[in-house]
Amino acid sequence: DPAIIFDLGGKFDKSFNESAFNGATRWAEETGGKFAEVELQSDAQREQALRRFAESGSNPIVMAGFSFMTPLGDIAADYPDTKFVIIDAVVDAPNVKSVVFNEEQGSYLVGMLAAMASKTGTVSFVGGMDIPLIRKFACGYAEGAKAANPDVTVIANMTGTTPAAWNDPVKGTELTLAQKSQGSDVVFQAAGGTGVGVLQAAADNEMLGIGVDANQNYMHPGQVLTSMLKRVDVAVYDAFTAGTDVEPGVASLGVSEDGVGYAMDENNASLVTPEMLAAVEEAKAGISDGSIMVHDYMSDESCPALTF
Amino acid sequence: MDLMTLLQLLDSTVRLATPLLLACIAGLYSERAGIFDIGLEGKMLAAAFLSAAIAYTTGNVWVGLLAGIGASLLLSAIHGVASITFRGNQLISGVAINFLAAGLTVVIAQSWFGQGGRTPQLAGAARFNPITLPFADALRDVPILGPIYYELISGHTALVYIALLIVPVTWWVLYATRFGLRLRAVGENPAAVDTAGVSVVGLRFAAVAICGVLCGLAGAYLATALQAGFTKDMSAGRGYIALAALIFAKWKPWPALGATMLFGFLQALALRPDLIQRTLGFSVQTQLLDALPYILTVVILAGFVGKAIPPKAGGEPYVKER
Amino acid sequence: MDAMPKWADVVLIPVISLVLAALLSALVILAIGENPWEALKLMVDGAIGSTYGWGYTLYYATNFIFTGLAVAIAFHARMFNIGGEGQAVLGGLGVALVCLYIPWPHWSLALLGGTLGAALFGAAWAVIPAYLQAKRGSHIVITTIMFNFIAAALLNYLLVGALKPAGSMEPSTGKFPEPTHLPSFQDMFSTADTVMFRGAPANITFFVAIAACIAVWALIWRTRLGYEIRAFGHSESAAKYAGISPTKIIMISMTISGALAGMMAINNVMGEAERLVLNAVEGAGFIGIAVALMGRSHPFGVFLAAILFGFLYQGGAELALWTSIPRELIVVIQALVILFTGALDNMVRMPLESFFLSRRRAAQRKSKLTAAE
Amino acid sequence: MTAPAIELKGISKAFGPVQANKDISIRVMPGTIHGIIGENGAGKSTLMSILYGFYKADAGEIFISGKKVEIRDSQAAIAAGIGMVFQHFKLVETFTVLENIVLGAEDSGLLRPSLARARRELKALADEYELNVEPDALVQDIGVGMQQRVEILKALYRKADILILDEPTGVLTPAEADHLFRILENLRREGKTIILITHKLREIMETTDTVSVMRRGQMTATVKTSETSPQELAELMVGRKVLLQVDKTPSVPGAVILDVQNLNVTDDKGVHRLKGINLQVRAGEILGIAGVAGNGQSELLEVLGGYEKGTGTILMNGTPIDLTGTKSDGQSRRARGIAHVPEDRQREGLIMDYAAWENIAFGYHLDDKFRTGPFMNHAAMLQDTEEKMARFDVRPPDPKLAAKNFSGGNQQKIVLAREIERNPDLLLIGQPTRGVDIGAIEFIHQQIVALRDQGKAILLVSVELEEILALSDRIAVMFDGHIMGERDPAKTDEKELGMLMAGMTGDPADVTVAQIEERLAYAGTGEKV
Ligand SMILES: Nc1ncnc2c1ncn2[C@@H]1O[C@H](COP(=O)(O)OP(=O)(O)OP(=O)(O)O)[C@@H](O)[C@H]1O
Ligand SMILES: Nc1ncnc2c1ncn2[C@@H]1O[C@H](COP(=O)(O)OP(=O)(O)OP(=O)(O)O)[C@@H](O)[C@H]1O
Ligand SMILES: [Mg+2]
Ligand SMILES: [Mg+2]
Repeated sequence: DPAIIFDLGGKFDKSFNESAFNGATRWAEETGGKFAEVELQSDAQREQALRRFAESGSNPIVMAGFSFMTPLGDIAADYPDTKFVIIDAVVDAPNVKSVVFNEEQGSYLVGMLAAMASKTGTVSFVGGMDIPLIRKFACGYAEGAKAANPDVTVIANMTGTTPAAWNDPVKGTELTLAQKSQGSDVVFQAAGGTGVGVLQAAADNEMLGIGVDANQNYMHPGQVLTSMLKRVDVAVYDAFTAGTDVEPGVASLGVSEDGVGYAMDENNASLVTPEMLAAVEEAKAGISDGSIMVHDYMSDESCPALTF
Repeated sequence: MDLMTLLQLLDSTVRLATPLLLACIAGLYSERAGIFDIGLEGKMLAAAFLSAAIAYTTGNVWVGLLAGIGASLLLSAIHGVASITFRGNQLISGVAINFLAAGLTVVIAQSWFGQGGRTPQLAGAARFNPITLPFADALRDVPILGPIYYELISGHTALVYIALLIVPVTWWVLYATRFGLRLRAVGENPAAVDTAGVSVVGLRFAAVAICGVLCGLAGAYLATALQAGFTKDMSAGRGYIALAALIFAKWKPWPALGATMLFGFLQALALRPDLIQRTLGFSVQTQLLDALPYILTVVILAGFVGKAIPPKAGGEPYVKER
Repeated sequence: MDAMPKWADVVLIPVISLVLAALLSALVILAIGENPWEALKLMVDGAIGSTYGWGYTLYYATNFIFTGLAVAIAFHARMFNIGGEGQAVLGGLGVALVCLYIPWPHWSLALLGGTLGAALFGAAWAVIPAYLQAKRGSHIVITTIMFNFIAAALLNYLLVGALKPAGSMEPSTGKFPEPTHLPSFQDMFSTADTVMFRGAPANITFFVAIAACIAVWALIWRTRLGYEIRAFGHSESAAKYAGISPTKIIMISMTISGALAGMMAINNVMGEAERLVLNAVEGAGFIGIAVALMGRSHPFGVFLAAILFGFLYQGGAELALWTSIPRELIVVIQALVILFTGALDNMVRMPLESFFLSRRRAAQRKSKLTAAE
Repeated sequence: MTAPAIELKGISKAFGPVQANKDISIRVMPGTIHGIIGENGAGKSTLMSILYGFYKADAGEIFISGKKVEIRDSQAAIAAGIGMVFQHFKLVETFTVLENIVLGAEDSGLLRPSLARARRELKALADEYELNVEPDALVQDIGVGMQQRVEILKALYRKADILILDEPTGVLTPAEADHLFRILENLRREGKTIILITHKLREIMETTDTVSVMRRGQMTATVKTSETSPQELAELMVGRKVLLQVDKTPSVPGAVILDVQNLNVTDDKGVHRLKGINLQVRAGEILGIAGVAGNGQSELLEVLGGYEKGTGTILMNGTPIDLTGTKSDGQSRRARGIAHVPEDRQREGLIMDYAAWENIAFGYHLDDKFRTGPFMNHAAMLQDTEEKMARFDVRPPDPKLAAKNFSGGNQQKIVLAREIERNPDLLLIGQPTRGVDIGAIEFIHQQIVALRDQGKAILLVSVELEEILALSDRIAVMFDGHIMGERDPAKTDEKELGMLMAGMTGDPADVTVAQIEERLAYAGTGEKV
């Protein structure tokens, strides 16, 4: 049976982990299969959980989160017959499949929507922990916003520098309010649990929020402009479906693979005008065919559209 | 820095200082009565959880508030029984209470809502909403004072105003009433109170109970006013900062207001690195800003900025002796 | 005369307190709809049912022995060191610097160097509060709490800055070089055909911890310094009279305490993670309080209590892995143990005392009767 | 016949293994002063605390003015008209006198009216009973005598008809004590009933109407004061004959052992405690330091004992000792031949939780004889303890018993054994018999004199003027950090010493006792007269 390990924050974090959970559940519902799962509660458990699953015969073992990079690197060789799938990080081992997303592309799309929806000409971003991955979100977002409206001002803030930054909604709220006072009226968050506070603050203060990872439009209907989808669920679903035949190597999922995108549903239908929709769809096509190149912060740790 | 930015910063200060203020005054009652309380953190956390959970289930934030106070009072009762009735070590009891709250809130939240130790988001009447004070809109355009009134003074939740009101009330209770005299006495010399025919145990339990109520308010504020729901460990060390503020304030109500506002301001400032950069011309490490309340407290404790003398009988269980 | 025989004080009371804590924990498990008996079986099986389980149990226990001894030795000098957490954080920093920047030829030397680095840094973090207590009268409980937060901020600053390898997303140092890797139980006890303690993090540090227990015991009960520390702990005024310098005792006992807390890092940082991560300590500093209280501040008691908590930790992790009981249950149990053995000690003690007293009275009456005959 | 003001019937009380009171009955008639005496730990304080509702009796009944009352707490005792002045005052030091008096007896929820009424009534009480106090002074700023008046006023403000005083004169000067007894006399005249606990037979003989003697938790006798004698009371207390007089020959002073020149001490609060002290102690003599508590005697002992810093010169056997720095501690003093029996055995002299054998090494624990290699030599310590316990008749002679489980007198013997048996050149000894009963006093005094006769120098500090007069070969009087003068015990009297203790000079014939007393009230408070 396959197994999945959720990162700190738990499978109901309304974003990253929850998306992974949804993928696993979909697989279970469709195939009637069973899977083992565990929610990590501390860093020390990573290796322990990996080993326990490997020893109990689970295969493949999917883990959601870049923090597994080091422990997986340590143990993968000990279980050559087990396949591992790591999401959001690259581990180079013969029995590991690494799934990474081109988050900058999805962020670019929602950045365009943000700039077009903004009445003040200022949009903002709240990141969780200040790491290159999150800067990648911010950078793509800024580029997209500037593509839609070259005069737009983009404000970006990070919640903190430790994992606690993923789970500090109070700070998320305050950052959002600070951004509002600087003129922002659309805010995009890539901040895990902190993002809950961001969306709440946006809804409370006549701003538009933008969700991340999973479709978060439902959280405050009519007040969430869209969500940057990162199809962790697809990655998990695919891994579970492939089972022990998972292909080792690196898979990079972008707009063209439908790995990232933006969410439209009845909750935000009234917020996105047909013109806006047309513009992003055009950009989407452009990214897919390579006519639009979105800068990847992690490729050179720099961002042309934004200074941190 | 322009006026609006400053107001926004101060507005944020008030919001962030409110839980500190409530917890600090809570600690003040307890410690003035001679019961040290490092369990402020745990009580806040428990109250935050139960207030959010009940507010969510009933859809009524006031019921939630009562439940939060109840949770905090329960932990207060444990602290009271341990440190007053059984004359245990108050510090150890406080440590235990912090762990108890940190563990139980998650265990219960997980089995209740199954959302990883979180409550569902609160909406509408299930949370405290900002109150617009009379004439705020009308006066908004008056220069200087208008924005101050509209942005800074108006537009907070009821608990903020309650917290601010508690400061003068506490001052009055402490220095103008019989209860206050006895409370201060029992923290200085419980034997004097005992031989004067007043129950030391009763007074101390009363103080610990007041502490519980105020911590309950602080916790409920976190989960139902500042935020719209409970998240694991959401008190995030505020109980300890409140304790630090209490020392900073030398166990007095008005200075407690000042100290908590200062610490709130530091927290607000830490969220605005851009402002610091702009005003000072260089950037300050956020880690330094985060640690500043603690560093300041150590400096105060070291006696470099005036000595903080705690109530004399503080921390000692009262044992009758002739 | 003491109201109770000594064995009742050192064995019966902790055991009763523990049983009370266990009963309440069982109630909590019951309340969240799980079966406490099954949970216990799962914990026992996961923690001590295999060498693998033991490997984790003893790994955690090693951490707790160090922090427990740290709290205990401070208790003897009547200092309540809540700062074990911060001191262990700094100990980790010491280990990391020693391992990363000094080229070690062999693990044994690296262990020595790491121990020194850990002890030094841990001690340094305890010395400041100690100095403030000794010289400025600042309450050590409050200052050590503050120092925990400051340590967290400091480590955070370093791990997202100077110590982080370029390009890494995690706030952590790079991997320590190979020669600093300590032998794990797997390396030490596996034979050619049977693998023992497979993958478990327990390592040679466990024996360092045992040595630390013995050293602390000898120090406290056999040396003149120990005599002075205990004397000071019982009565500061008397210590002054005898020419025992309070400053010296506070500084020394806190230095040792901080060093012990710091030395935990050779287990978790050097022995297990082999790099320094942000929250490597994971509350072990606080668990030290529970361990010292349960162990009655005696090194042997600390050892036993640490094993118990190691069991709880590993068992709890297993519970969290295989059932829907969250790992926070361990925090609840830990809280209850601290509550009953620490704060509610008298609740258990008072009835026991009157029980032993009435038994003794009865015995006396009987012996008087027989004497009269 | 009028009903007794107080009648206790069959009161029993146990603290764990200790039976503090055993079936005690006693009657006290209204308008009388009733004394209670007894050895340490006889159960006097326990009995009174039961009467005041501080402890609950295991058995027995209490009648006030013939009516049975239940005294569950102090509130009930106060309601029954009982007031108590404890040996250790129960005052809030950071409060004013007025606030202390009002505390617990407020009229309403608001403070202001209560304070106003108390201020008025205080004035009336002060006039009536000679109980002057400054209502707005902070308690921490006034002297002990004054604090005691506040305690009495607290009781009277609560309309007490029965006043219990537990060892009220322990901390007072003779003149202050005289003033107290005048106040008590006034109270008795007003019809109040007073119970007085004391260890001082003279006070019993001079002030009480009847006296009860307690021994080992039981009431052994109640007699009319006029029909008994100090000797008889002492025997009733101890259960055997005791010598009330110290037996000693004139001293034969030898070389100067201790020479103190211009010694100054400023404490950590910045108060100047010792102001240019000069004194000498010779081999084979006892120098007694008299003075009201708080005039620098404690600081003198502490600086000599090495745990207070000072400036000036101290020569020990002709060579100076360090007054500051690392060499100024108890260890280096002991190395120089100075032994020290501290004023407070429980706070300083002993580690109460250590067993006797551990305490025997206390202060000398670094000695080579208690050491093997890096470790302590427990066997040597045990053996040493057994020997010393035998020589000093410590009971029970069990080296493994914790110090806290010995009675007060035996604890003092352990400290004395430790210090005297070191064979020091100089023995500092503070309050050697404070709170120790008559039987043990006799033994301790003999030991001190015997040490002197071996040619040792002894510096004795005591607030008991009688003790100073009985033991000293020379007396120096301290006041406000100064030595007011030295006297020969054979050629002085209490009045002259009292004058010096109050900081007055001149011919004793020129001053009245009242004048001395007025100044004495301020001695030791640091206030200027
Ligand atoms: N707090 C205590 N705990 C345990 N035992 C005690 C305690 N206090 C006294 N005792 C025991 O009770 C006995 C009587 O003590 P107490 O103080 O009454 O002696 P005492 O008759 O006053 O003797 P002394 O004249 O030497 O002071 C002691 O020998 C001691 O063993
Ligand atoms: N709270 C207590 N706990 C335990 N034992 C106590 C307590 N109070 C008194 N005792 C013991 O009860 C006995 C009687 O003590 P009590 O204080 O009544 O004696 P006392 O006659 O007042 O002595 P003293 O002259 O020393 O004041 C002593 O052995 C004492 O140790
Ligand atoms: Mg006694
Ligand atoms: Mg007494």
